[in-house]
Amino acid sequence: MKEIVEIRWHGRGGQGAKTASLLLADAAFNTGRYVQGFPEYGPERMGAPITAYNRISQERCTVHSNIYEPDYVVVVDETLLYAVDVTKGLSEEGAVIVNSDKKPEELRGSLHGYRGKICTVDAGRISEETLGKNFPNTPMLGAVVKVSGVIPEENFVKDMRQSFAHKFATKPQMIEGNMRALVKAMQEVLIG
Amino acid sequence: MGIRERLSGNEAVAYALKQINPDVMGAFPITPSTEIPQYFSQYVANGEVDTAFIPVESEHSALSACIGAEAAGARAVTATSSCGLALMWELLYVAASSRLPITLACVNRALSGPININNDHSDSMGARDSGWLQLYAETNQEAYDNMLQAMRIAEHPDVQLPVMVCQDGFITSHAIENIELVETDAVRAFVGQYRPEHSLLGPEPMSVGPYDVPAYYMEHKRHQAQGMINAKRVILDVAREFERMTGRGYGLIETYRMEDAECALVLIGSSAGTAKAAVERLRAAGKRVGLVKIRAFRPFPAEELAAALQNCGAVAVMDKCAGFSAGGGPLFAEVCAALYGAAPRPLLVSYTYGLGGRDVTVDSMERVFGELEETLRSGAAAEPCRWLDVRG
Amino acid sequence: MSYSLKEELAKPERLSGGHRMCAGCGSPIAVRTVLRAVKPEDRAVVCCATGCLEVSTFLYPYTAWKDSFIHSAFENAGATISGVETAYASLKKQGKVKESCKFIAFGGDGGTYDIGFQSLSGALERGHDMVYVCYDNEAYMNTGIQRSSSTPHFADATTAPAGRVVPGKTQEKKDLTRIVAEHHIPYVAQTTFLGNFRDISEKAERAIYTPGPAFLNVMAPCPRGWRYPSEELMEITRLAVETCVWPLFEVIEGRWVLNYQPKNKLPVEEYLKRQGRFKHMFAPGNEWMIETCQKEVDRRWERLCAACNA
Amino acid sequence: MNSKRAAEIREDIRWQEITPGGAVYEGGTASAVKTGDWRVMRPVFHADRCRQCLLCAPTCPDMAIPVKDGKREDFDYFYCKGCGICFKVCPFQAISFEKETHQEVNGDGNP
Repeated sequence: MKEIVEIRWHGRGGQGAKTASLLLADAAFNTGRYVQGFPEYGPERMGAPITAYNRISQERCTVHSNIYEPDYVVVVDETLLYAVDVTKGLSEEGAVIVNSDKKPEELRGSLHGYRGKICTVDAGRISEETLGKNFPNTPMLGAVVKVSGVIPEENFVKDMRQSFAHKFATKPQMIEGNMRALVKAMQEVLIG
Repeated sequence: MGIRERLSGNEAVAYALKQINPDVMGAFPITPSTEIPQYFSQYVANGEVDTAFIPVESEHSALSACIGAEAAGARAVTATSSCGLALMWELLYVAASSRLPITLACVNRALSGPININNDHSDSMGARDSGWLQLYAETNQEAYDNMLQAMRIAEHPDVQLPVMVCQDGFITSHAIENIELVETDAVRAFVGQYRPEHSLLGPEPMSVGPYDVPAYYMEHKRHQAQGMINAKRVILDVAREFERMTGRGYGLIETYRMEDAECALVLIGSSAGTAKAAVERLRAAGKRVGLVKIRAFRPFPAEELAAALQNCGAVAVMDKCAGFSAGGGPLFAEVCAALYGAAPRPLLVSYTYGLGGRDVTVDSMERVFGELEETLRSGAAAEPCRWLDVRG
Repeated sequence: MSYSLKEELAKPERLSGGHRMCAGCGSPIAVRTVLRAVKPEDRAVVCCATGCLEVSTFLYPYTAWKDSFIHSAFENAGATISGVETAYASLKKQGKVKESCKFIAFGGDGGTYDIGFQSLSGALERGHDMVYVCYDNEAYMNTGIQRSSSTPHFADATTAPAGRVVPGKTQEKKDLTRIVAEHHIPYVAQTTFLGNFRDISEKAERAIYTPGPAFLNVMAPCPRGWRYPSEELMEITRLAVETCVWPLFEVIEGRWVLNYQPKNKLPVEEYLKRQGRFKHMFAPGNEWMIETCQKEVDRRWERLCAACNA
Repeated sequence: MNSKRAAEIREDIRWQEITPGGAVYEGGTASAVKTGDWRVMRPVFHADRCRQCLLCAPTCPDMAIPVKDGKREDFDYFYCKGCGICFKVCPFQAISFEKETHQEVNGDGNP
């Protein structure tokens, strides 16, 4: 793993991209990393495109700027591909991970000539199957960890179980659903 | 003994306040400080603190209520940003001159207009001479640590002044980062209880807030000025004690790679971290560069800055606040004054930067160092008041 | 409960002489009367908005307040006293304070009707256990008789002067007591100084010993601003009540009660003609002003009687 | 912290000695302030005509009509500013209102 991994999230206000970036920061923190998780703030409301960021590092990172040349880009809503230049500045060593039911190559034409890896995961369907609702956050988190290797998978899965157990202490049925969503996404993500 | 956690700056400050368990909090929502009273009122709702929370109808009333509470012998806290701090303006002076050591968590945001919710220091910089102590944080950790030290400093009998604990809106307030927390028992033992010698609810009646005639007004102001002078020593004493507890040391300023620096930056807050990354890159390329970060802006560490900077060739003073003096920002003016008596002294350049959330990158900081090198070579600052990363 | 002036005056005086209010000022009369209603075994903490009362009663190092006192600014007496009251509640709960304290704020009409209105409204809505007393002298007297929203229609004030074209203040007086009553706090009353001071004394006691927020609006004449000889204060307040310019009423837990109904309601000019600030209303050709004034007094009086079922 | 009493605070006080923020740590210190010299008119109490109805006492803005054991006493001229309200409310002409000469020091003492 690189000394520092930088990730940029694209979502829409209200969809939970910010929450997903914070969950990733949590998961990385739990494996002993130094983390940053921060959204870019403006006056936007529900539905507007929003951006959030993660830095995950072996050492404390002092930089407090936004991320312009990320190693990975996560797109929580496929429709953003047509509204935002999501792969801008994206390292071609890295990957873009899109919530989509399409095959990776089907998206290449919409990515402004990006030549690196494209990954897709049908987070919406996985979420419906495992949680009965469209909460794409957990599957997207699984896909990012799988693709980036930023956290060792085994630690990640174990840690997320604890974290869900804590979060859903009063709704235990949610623990298993989220765990299934996580693992399913890790299995199903298509790396193109 | 520390507890490893990951928290946003606002969570860290709210958590520090929870550990301190103040008597009264009065607060009104304003972005980006809103989360602090939000988290805190949840602690209140859950019975995790003894604090009485006053959900006031404005920032003006937030500080007014804190003034009443502090005068009554309670430890009172509030939080605000930008226009909220501006609305408190008159009461900032009242709190300081009445010698009420209130604690205010200031989450720095641009002060209108046009309206903008993002970070710069124009809110608290405008209040720099209201008589409040001001501590600034680079990280969530520093925001937390400053909060734990703030009341000890403010309430010290030789100081008796209110304190602003400042951090950068969104940049640190809403960013999750690693942090090391102190155990609550240790926090409470460190911060202690507020026991003023006199209060409205004390055994003797007390009157606060007189009309002051010319025969006494200056003596009161002189006494107040002494509180600020004494605060330098108290800040350092409290920091030493804090270091013994946590291992984390603090001063009035922090110097970074200054031992042999030819070119240096002076700056405040979160961009110091970004600038440190630039210093590391340039050092790796053999450049003698460093920076000085100001932690305590009030009291102003003039001697300490002069000592840290006087052997540099060129210094960029970075104001995250547009000072409309037609001669650079407030930090620039004060650094110039601090170095006036130093010999030799460096060439000084003013940079206004990062206003209204304009992102501050490592590349930008490197560019400033490049321009400083140029200034040093030419022996004069061609254009002493510059704006960084502004289109034109 | 029978009222006795003798017993009333046996209670400790909580405002000392030596304050620097004008000779014949109504506000210290309001203050000393309200504070007498605090039982001797209780402590009071007083807060003042900036104004005549504040600058004249606490001129460093001389405080006329025998109890603890705080002043912070003009516009924030409501918020300031709510901070003190909250601190008391918190410290008491923590066992750090033992005494029983009552919290009383005083503001003039400027600090209450106008600049301090938001702070007052917020404090009332939050339900602090305190009394806010407005000493209403119907203009900004501290700065020199500028008009406030409490200044009566046509009154001559230094920022609403009666001139050749403009007849003094062109707006009606704000009905603050009614507005405060609409906050639905436990106790609201309007009062002034009359005869043996029964009305104001009983209302003050009720306000102080009703848990939660209470509000007293006290007409407190200002001889300088109203331009009448200072010795006539009690006659001015009596006429204000007898003409129904300043009715006495209270709102107890939402129930409106009329405390006094003049047997013989006097015409408003009886009240107006005693005061220099209304002098121009009596110039030939200005009869319409008095008529307008009478109409508004009648309208408000009828509305009040209806609310009180009187 | 300086906890000076008001009586010790005079106009020659040094800043080091003054109370921080102008706070005063006792109540009623204004009682040392004479306001009687503001008078241009003077109320005069005629005890023989007084029926002790006490109606005058609560109207005084300056607490200058002492009431002891249910009876009013002579004016406290140390505070009385001569506003005349009491004179007007007396139903029994037990108070007259006269031009002040300030020749008498009678009664001008700190109670």
